[in-house]
Amino acid sequence: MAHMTVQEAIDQALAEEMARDPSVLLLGEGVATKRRALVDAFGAERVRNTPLAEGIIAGTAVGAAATGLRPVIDLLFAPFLCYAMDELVNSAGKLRYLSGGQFSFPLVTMAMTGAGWGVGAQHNHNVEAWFAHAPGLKVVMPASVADFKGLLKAAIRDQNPVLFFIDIGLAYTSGDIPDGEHLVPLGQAVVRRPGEAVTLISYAKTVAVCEQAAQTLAGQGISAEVIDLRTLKPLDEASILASVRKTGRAVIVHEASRSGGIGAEVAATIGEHAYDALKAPVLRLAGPDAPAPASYPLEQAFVPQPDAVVAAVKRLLG
Amino acid sequence: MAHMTVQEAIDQALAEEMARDPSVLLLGEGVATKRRALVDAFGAERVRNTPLAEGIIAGTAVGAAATGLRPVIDLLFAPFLCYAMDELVNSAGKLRYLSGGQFSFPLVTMAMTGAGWGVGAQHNHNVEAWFAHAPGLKVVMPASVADFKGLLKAAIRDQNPVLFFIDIGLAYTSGDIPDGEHLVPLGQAVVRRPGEAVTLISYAKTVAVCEQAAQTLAGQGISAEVIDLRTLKPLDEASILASVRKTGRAVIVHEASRSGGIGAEVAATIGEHAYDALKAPVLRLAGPDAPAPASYPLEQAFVPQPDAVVAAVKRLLG
Amino acid sequence: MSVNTYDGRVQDLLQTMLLIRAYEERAAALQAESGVPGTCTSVGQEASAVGVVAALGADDLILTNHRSAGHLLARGADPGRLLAEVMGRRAGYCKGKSGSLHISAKELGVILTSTIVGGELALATGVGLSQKMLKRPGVVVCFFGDGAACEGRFHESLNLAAVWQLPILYVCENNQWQAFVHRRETMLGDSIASWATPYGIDSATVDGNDVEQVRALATEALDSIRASGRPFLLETRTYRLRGHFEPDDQAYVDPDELAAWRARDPLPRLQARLLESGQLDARALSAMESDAQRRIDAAVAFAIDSPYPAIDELVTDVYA
Amino acid sequence: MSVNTYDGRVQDLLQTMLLIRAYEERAAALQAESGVPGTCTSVGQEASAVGVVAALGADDLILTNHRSAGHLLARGADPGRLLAEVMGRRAGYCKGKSGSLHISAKELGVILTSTIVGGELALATGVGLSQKMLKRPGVVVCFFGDGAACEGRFHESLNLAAVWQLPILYVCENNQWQAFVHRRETMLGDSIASWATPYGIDSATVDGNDVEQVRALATEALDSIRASGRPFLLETRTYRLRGHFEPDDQAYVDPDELAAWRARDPLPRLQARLLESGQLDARALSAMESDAQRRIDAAVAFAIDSPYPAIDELVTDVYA
Ligand SMILES: Cc1ncc(C[n+]2csc(CCOP(=O)(O)OP(=O)(O)O)c2C)c(N)n1
Ligand SMILES: Cc1ncc(C[n+]2csc(CCOP(=O)(O)OP(=O)(O)O)c2C)c(N)n1
Ligand SMILES: [Mg+2]
Ligand SMILES: [Mg+2]
Repeated sequence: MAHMTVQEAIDQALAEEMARDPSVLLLGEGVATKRRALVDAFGAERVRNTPLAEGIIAGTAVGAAATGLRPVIDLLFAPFLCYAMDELVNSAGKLRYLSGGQFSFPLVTMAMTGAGWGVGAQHNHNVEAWFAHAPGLKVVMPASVADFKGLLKAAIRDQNPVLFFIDIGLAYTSGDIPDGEHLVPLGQAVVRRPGEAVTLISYAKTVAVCEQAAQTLAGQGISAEVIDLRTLKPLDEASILASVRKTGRAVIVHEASRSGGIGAEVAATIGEHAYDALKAPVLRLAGPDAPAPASYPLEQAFVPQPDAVVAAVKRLLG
Repeated sequence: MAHMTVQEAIDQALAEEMARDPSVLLLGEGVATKRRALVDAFGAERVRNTPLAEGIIAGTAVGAAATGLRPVIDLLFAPFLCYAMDELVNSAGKLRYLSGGQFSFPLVTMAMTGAGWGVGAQHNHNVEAWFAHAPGLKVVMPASVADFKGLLKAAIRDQNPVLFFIDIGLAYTSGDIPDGEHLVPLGQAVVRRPGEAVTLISYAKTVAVCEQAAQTLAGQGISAEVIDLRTLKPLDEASILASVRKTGRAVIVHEASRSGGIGAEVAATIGEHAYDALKAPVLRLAGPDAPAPASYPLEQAFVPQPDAVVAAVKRLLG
Repeated sequence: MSVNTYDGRVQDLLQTMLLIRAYEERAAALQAESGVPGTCTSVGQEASAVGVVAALGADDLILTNHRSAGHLLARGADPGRLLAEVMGRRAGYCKGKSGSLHISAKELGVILTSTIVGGELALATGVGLSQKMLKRPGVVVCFFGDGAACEGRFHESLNLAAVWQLPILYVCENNQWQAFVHRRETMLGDSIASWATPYGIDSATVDGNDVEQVRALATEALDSIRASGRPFLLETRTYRLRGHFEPDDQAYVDPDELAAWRARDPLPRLQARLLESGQLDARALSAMESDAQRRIDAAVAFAIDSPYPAIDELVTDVYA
Repeated sequence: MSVNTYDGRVQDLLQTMLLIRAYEERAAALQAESGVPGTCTSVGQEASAVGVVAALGADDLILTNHRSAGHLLARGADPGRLLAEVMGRRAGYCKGKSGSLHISAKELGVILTSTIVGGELALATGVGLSQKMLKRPGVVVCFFGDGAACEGRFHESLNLAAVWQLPILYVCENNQWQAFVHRRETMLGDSIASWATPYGIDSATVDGNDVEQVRALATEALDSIRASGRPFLLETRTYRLRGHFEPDDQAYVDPDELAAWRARDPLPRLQARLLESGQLDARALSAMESDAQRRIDAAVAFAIDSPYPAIDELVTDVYA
């Protein structure tokens, strides 16, 4: 076990994959400045600062992926993905299909998002659900330091375009990572805490919110299972359904706006495939349908809190 | 009553609103060529062909909306919205909030999408759910010729940015429009066919699919209610819930890909707020999580068909 | 490897141009008569396509746009598989999933037809980066229109290619139209080549309706790219003689402008020159024409005979 | 109307520059000492901001970027409300919802601070179009950085403004850095002004650290825009003397480059010139400095006293 921050875990994942596979390269505004050790280890050809132009960074990655390289691009903050939507969605996501399988697009797009820094809505917008609604893409959003490393390594090795979202609130937290080669397969949720009476389903920063709520609930004799989705597309429906079939109750928690968020897909899936097992309505706790405010207390209020999760569970059980 | 095509209904809506309000103007690649009559009526200043650059078309509209104009922009096909995501989402949708309400952004963005022309996935991608998951925006997608006119007029008068999606499969169909001022308020679904045993919820082209299915079901003694959502954001939750509380069963049908589509939000809302009334799981019939193929039979297969709706209803009732 | 490469013979250029013209006109006729899906034809632009592609080596790679049939055919695409793709048939280059608008053909080094205007510009830098980093010899040719030059990606792509010294030949096929908008409505100047200067990219403009001039300038440009490793922008001035997308009656086009450009149709021009100079006689020309028609007849027969993909193909090839 | 307009007095320019410097340094200190949210300060760029804004009339409108405090203060923004906004307080220009990165102030004609780099370029054309179509007299000033010039929106915005003849003064504050990337890593040439030429837009470059030169050129540019109705691009060559965003130790900056530009700091330069020429004496300068500090002290007190918005403000102002 090694203890490190999320940033270090990302650096380690990048370094290991770049060492393993010479076709991996890193592009972005400032990557060579901020990840100096990677430049030193792998050279300026493979760790490239770019002009400030997200569209061409992504387009370059897509073209390079089609022709033998394996780019990782850092687009900094999720709202900036808006400048690269065409390349990510219309090219990376669709061209494998439209080419009848002639080309593949192994590339990873990293971006930060979420409450915690008070940077406001043009830096903080949780848009992971958009990419789950775009064919040909995979979407990852880790909650633990070990998963940041293991999922990033798996994403880099994946043959498909992967969106890798980094919750700002977690970006400088630290935790333990298993020694040796640590890979976490895409598409597998994990049970963070087993329980019997209700399933709390979340990802990213709000996994910890659910864990806190579960702790509180345990003190009141209520056993909550906490599931960390980790990969948002493909969604691990089997794990979700298995848990809800067991508990009969589900609360989905995320920071992204409620309307059309990942929680909607999870709730709809449960409602369709675990209907018979349900003992109560499936609830969603999510951010409001509002831009993210900069003001500290408002930004805090944007994020679902443990007491709200506890209250929701009690409503289901009451 | 006047009989006309969707294109004519759009022209009429534009002409009426431009006549009514001198601040309304139309921008886009080819709008002045294709809607010549509007140029003749209102002048080249108010109906402007643009360079081929969706980002600046949208940006121009946002800046103009903030400062006294009321632009309607035609971005042609929905996938091209990807080039304008930043302006639509980060500016139009957020800047009212971020300015503390100092500025408003009354603008309408039109785009076509959907199966029917075999143009493939870079012209045909049903992305309406993205905008429902972006704060500050409204989303409209009509199914009837009369609604094309009435909703477009209401969208132009709205003080907020509205996405107005035109289902390609409907773009050249025709129908009746009430005489005189015909406005359809945003945010109101409509019951297209009343029924008792199940609610079929849809929008755009697949409303007709549901109506056909309802017809077939009626022949088999099953009474299906058909709801046309019309506005996807804000969603008319009250109408949806009232119907499902009555029927106890719901099937949601749309062409957009299943995963993370509008159907997920509708199903989740029903599952949460009409749980007690449900007699069966809420089902979704939707396009696959694949890009839209050009090949005719594959494109047809992309769209949910009446017999699949009938089969789904029978499964619920069986 | 079925990539066409060309030696010096101008007759081969004519032969290819005839094939493209025959293909495009048949595609348009099939649309009008049999409801085959419409296409963006390159009628009038054959000299630009053939002149550039004839200058390429077998290792070079191509990205292009919605008006790509000429580039594909010049590169050696089988007209039968092309038409099959247009018709959405299984034997098409992309199994019928693309249709006419996104055709790629890996075996020909055609990485992309982007129907997102600007997509070819966005991806070209990545293909150029692969060539450079993987030390592959081929230059990347990126065909795009005067309309695409108005998209921000033009700016981003050229600037990045300049800064990173990527081996890309940008070819702007300036055909004066951007769907239903005249180029003059979209820019003040008449030269897109000059837009390259601020980035530090060399450029040239050529009569895009003269295949020999195009080939000569493209050859020079490619030589300079191979020698310097730096990108180059070639603007071919040409005209879209049919509409934007079939069918299109072009009612919005100034008839005088159209007539003036018809008079400069690259095919009669080349034919006249070759007949005059004795490089071609009428019999040989007519044999070439019938050969082109025969190939297209066969292509149509092949495409029509080719089955549609099975319905389960709807969800294959989405993920690797 | 609290818009600042300036007559010819150079002392007023200095006074405003001192206010901006005092504000920025206090904002940085508050971040370091009290955990107030970090900002992108404009330290070193005061002459560019003040020189341009001093050339404006009351009707002119402003769009700017993340480094906007100088533009706002020069235009007459209340430092207290500005700081309140940075701190997310209710009395801020945007009720605390924006924070430092998206401040607009309708009463000052500041339509937008875009923290999406390029957003100011995208919206400027629309504001210009409103001015033109509604026949309002004001020119639109769009401040952006050398980094923003690399975004495709630069190309799209300038081209459209040229074609539609929009009354926009584009001001590129070329401060040599784009967050953690040096400008030289992002373009081959050194002149962004010259990037305007292909669009048919006139441009000029000015020493951005000399407020009088900036004001003179901005005045000329504005005159030409008012006379011709056409856009203009002014490049101000300057330097970001503090880091990109507080805190930033600038460890990645070449110390020689930084030292060379520190030697050209616009404040001491102007002060020395005015002292030398007798337009200012030491006592007056020190009074101006204390005045600036006093205003900032008051601003800090005001901002800190100002309450946070109520929690129900989280979901107000989303829709009109
Ligand atoms: C991003 C985008 N916007 C708009 C369109 C619609 N469209 C297709 S082709 C075309 C005109 C393209 O003009 P140009 O680049 O000059 O190529 P040409 O058709 O003249 O060969 C337009 C507007 C598109 N396909 N993609
Ligand atoms: C679209 C977008 N990409 C990236 C960023 C992150 N970012 C903020 S400021 C900045 C540098 C901007 O450089 P420049 O335009 O020169 O302005 P300066 O900061 O130098 O004043 C970057 C990369 C952003 N805010 N928006
Ligand atoms: Mg063209
Ligand atoms: Mg800069």
